[in-house]
Amino acid sequence: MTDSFEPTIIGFTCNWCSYRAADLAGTARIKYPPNVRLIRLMCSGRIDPTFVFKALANGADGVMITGCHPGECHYIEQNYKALRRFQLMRRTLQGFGVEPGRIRLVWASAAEGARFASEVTAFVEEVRALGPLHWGKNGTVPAIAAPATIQKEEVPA
Amino acid sequence: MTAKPKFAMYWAASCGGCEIAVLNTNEKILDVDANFDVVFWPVAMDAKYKDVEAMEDGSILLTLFNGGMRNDENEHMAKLLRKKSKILVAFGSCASEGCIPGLANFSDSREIVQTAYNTITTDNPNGIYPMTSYNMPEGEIHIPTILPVLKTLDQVVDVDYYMPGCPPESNQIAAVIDLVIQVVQGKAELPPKGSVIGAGDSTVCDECKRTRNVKTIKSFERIWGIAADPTLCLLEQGIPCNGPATRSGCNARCPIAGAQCIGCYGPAAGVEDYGARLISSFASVLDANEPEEIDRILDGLVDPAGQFYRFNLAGSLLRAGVPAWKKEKA
Amino acid sequence: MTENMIENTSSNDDQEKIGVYVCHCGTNIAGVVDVVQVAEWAAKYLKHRGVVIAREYKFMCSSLGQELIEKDIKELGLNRVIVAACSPHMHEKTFRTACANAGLNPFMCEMVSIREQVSWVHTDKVAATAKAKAMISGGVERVRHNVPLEPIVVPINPATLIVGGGIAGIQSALEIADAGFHVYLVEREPSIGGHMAQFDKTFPTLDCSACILTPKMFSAGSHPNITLLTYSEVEKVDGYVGNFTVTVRKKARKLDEEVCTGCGICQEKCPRKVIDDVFEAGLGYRKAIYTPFPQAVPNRPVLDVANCTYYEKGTCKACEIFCAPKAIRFDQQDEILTLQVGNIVLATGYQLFDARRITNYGYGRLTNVFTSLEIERLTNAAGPTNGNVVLRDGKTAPKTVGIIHCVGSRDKNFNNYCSAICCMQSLKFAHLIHERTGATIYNFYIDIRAASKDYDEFYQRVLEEGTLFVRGKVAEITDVPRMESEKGKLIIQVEDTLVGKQRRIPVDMVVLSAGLEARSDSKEVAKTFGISCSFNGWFIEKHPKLDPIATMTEGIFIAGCAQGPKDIPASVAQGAAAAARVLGRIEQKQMALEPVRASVIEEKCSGCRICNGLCPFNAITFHEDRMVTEINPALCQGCGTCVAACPAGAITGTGFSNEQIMAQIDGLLMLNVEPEPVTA
Amino acid sequence: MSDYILYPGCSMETGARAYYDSLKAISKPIGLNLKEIDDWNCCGATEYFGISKTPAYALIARNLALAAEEANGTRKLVAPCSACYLNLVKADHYMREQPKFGRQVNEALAAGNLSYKPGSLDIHHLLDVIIYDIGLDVVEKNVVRPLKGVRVAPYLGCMVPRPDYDHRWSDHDLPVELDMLLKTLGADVVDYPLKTECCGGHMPQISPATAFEMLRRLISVADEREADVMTTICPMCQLNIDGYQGEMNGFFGTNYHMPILFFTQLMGLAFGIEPKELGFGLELVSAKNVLDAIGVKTPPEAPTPPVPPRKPRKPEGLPMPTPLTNPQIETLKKEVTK
Repeated sequence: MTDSFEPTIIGFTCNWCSYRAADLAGTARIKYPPNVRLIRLMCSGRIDPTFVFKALANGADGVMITGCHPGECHYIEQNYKALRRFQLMRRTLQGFGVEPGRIRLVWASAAEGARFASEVTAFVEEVRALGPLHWGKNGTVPAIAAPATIQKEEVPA
Repeated sequence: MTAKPKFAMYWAASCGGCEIAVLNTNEKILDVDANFDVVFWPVAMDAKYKDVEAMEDGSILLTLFNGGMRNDENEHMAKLLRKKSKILVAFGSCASEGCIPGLANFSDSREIVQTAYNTITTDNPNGIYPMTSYNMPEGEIHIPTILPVLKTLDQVVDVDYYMPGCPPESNQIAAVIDLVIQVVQGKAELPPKGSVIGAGDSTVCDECKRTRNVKTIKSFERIWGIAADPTLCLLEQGIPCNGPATRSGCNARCPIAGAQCIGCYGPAAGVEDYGARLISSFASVLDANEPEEIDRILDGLVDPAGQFYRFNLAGSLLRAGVPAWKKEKA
Repeated sequence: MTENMIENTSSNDDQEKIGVYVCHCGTNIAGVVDVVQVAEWAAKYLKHRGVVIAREYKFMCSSLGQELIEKDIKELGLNRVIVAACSPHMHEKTFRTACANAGLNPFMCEMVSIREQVSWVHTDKVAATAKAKAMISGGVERVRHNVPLEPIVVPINPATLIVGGGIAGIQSALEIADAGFHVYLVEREPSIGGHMAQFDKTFPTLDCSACILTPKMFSAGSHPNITLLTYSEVEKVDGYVGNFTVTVRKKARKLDEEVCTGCGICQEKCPRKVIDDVFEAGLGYRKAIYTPFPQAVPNRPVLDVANCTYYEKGTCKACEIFCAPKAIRFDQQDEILTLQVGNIVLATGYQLFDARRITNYGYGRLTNVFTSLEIERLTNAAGPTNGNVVLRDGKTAPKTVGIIHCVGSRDKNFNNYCSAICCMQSLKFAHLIHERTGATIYNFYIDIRAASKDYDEFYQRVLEEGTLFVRGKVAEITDVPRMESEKGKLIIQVEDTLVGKQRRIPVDMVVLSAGLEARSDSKEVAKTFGISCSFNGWFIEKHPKLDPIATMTEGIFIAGCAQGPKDIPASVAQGAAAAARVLGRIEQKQMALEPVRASVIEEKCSGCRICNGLCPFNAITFHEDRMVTEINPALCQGCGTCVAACPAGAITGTGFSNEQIMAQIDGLLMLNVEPEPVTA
Repeated sequence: MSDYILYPGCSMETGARAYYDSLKAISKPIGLNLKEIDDWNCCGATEYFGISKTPAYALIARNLALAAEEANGTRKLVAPCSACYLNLVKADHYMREQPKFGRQVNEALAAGNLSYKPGSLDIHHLLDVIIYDIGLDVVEKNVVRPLKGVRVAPYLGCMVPRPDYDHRWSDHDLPVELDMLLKTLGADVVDYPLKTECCGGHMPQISPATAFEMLRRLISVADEREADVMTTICPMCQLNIDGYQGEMNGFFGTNYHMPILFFTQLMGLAFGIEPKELGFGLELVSAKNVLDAIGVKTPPEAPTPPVPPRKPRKPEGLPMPTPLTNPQIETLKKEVTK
């Protein structure tokens, strides 16, 4: 079923490096799949796990967080905070049964339009391979499904 | 006598602790009796659902509803009591945000039933499993159907107020009872709909007496693993204390007693996702910049999902783990 | 527990009047995105979200396009605007100004980049159009939560701090001082002048370094608007643009500068000889009390306590005894000064690559291997040998000299970058040494980089002088001969890549054209001033092309080699440029800061102190008494890290608030679309 | 007490017995606990790898497999012989770097019911272990008879510091580890720029003339720099310089007398251990002068020429930059490793 499946991906970019990388990808007309929709933050340090969970819960199949390369953060060291949160977020999501591959952290400098594009392409393909994320699509409260009755014979003795 | 406003209290998927907490208000319970006509309170008095159904809509002034929505009966009662009550309070952590029963949302409800009826701790030689309906000579009988995911009260019906805590502190309950009585006597105004009552707006740290410094976490410790400094902030000692993100109102009972806060009072005012706040804040102050080093520190944090969502899972943004949703979609 | 249904997130729906403007950008956007359809869609499906008008236009950024928006704001009473066009980095300012002109707070306008992020990077028109819709819906949701913002205005203190008294710093100081504003020039060493003072000649014109530098040093020293703080270091920087408070440690010179006449008798009489590894690059000696060089500014000696006999043995005091005006003060202590300045220029310069790190070049082991700075001193008429180029024995003139380029530069074992000056410097040495000794000169180079005014002409000239050039990276310099002709020589083992042969070239003297490196303490300095450093220690400019002077921290500018290797003209230019920027600021008397800032809601703050260590700009302070945290809006740079970190949700950030971002997520995911969701 | 698996290699019981004896003698005082691999075999020396790759690496890898099996508690394998060390390291590295090749080698090993998972052992040369694991401080504690006034030329040979896969050495051309050790022993270390030049290897069998020229360079430079003795970490180097020095002298009509000892022998000497326990006297070019220099009594034999007095070397002319100190080197090492 993943052949026809087009993943929806929310991307968070920092205003100084990765967003400009996206701009550069544009100016250089480097093509990448349209599945990613970007949100601009001032810094990857602004990334709040709430955003990621919100996106996943409301129908995104993957989330991409991008920032300046370590040591080159325009706010000196805030991208390290993004890195730390990312790693803890990924661990927590594993507890929810979410594949780690569904969230990705990418460093891209303002000069790395091509890198940005290739990272997006790669990520979209990865998420496509993982298939849709079965969450309450469109944020609707899930309807109650069939009774969870287990008939005797269904159970291995 | 009949002039007295009607009071009801109901328990859905819960442990009964909330009821005990109400009783723990001691003589205050007499005020309830003095000022209210208790019409429905299964744990305290005998009553049948049909009695409630018979009641006029909106005839109950105040209903304290504890427990989450684990099966269709819980939901039925939630809807019924909503119809019958003027003020419906999600009472305690279960009704407000799912609490411990909500942790079941990490797994497929089938597994839950299996775990209950088919583990070595269960004496079930014939592997009998409950069935929702069964035809007997007398006719078909029913038992409630377990839902794929446990829901909080406000995920099923409209809720007027929330009262957090596992269970809510008795003194807070007493205060709330006083408030309602004053309202009834026209001496006070009700807070705006949807607000959290019987708790503070800040977090546990606000009430915690321990000394605090600029935080950095070099490693995570288990409470029994270290000789913790009794006066210093637990989190600074590496003990994952949920205090910073947990709503105030309990007088920081646990941290002051030397145990880390586990978060039963839920998120602070206006917070969208409790766990996310903890993830973000804990991670931000890790004392490492290299991925490997960060991982090394995080290895000390066993079961982060459980750590951050022990009480809040059903009420969180994600609300349940993938297995439960998969079931949901099936 | 709180379900974020869009219906109840927004404050008073009825009042939102949003205008959506979709730009064709000629065919740049319209060629791929069906702009007409997008506009119609927005008008129809986002009506219930407050969109009262949606238009498409050929060029929104044109004056006509802007007027369109202004007109609607006035006539339809729009209170929010979405422009779906190019990147906000392109035209955000344009459209926000347009809104302001129409009397709408500029921060009520948001841009959606459907060119850089859609039409230019996607080919599938259907998918592109769908994405454009999603992004507009995201923008609409976001802008619903925008609030009017007012820029934060801060006064600018007209005084300026310049750190580093090299040529860049001096230039900067003079420009500002001449314009009539006060400058504090802080220099670590006893005299200003920097590396340039150590040179003899400067390429390519070969004019004497001292002759052109000394006058500038002198006027800097005597300028009424310049307070010279030599032998001093900045210890602490507080405050923010326009209002910095700087703590400077003025190291004890052990003499009273007012009383001292700079006669120099103390240096003459001081019995203690010390190797001078700063000014003389370790090639000459100075006394324990000294001025680094005759033209030093200020012409006041310093007493080097570490090497002074008096401080070791308790006796001597020769300097004190002979000092006529009695200026020596053995008990003098360091002074701590606090300066109030509005802007800061960092011109802390470079340090030479430590050639000992390349062991097979033998510097520090083989006596007649020299570094570039050593040669500068050797060739300098005022140097330890009065300008005679001799071997380390102090007498013999070399007959053959090998000059090795790119030592520690363009070498992945050391520094990847090109140090920019080494080629020209090596050519200069080739010329000078040949001129002084008539020696045969070999240059061992990878590439010759002589790309600046008159540089290549100089290269031609040196070629004509008969300097020999061998293209290849030198493998080894050894004093182990293999044949008679090599006895007593330094043998340079190199592959001549033009001939494709290994060569062993015996020489008397080797000059290592060592590269430029950032100061070893540049990372600490960066931390002190709250700016960022590249991993190899150069200060990072605000923009590599369009703003190589400013830094990410308002009010702090960089000049000279501190920003990256460069030659004297470039350093001077950048010094002057920094001055110009500072003067501009001073003339404005005050400046407006972007109002993207974080702030603490006190009643929600529990004083957990999670955020306290997170701000690299020291904008976060904790009030022990009230047990709450506060954020200084003028120091805050608006990164939002603390907003995201606050466990109690007690910190809010303007411009990028949680509400805005959460709403934008829903919008991007099309949760707001009614009546029936459009199929992407 | 730190435990290591020892791969001695063929030379230790034959040509380089002095090395083995002295190693045994010093290992106790410095707390070096060596456990020899059971049933180890030839390392393939230098030629085999040029002749037939897979069998050659299978040959050496067999030792790795055995060592890995025995590696209970420790995974550190130490080889005193440079050639053995290099072959072990290369085998491990290539198997890791080229998984296909690794599989081939393991197929071969499977014949003997063996297999080796690359990376499962840390392979060190003896000198590396002594400097960086044991530590010079431990060595220093054991020095009871400093080698005062003995001028030693440190000679490592070509096989240990290159290729330095794990960035263990301070430098690849002029590493300072051996110098540091010798200084700790109290010896005067001669600046010996050829410390990692080739000793000729098996050249004496193939083309004596070439070999002799290479040996002449090594020995003459040591001699010009007034070394009393050379010291090495490699049996092959020792064999060539010691064994062929006579022939070399004959070939060039020179008269060099340049004894070469294993660094472990000098350590033992400084530790106050009896020379004969350290294999002194096994060398062909007598190192008696060394013993005399530090006043170790030896039965009088043919009178040896008195050691010429050293000229004092005080700085003349322009001052020299000071060489890098050990801590500096350590930091540089770290930079390199980054």
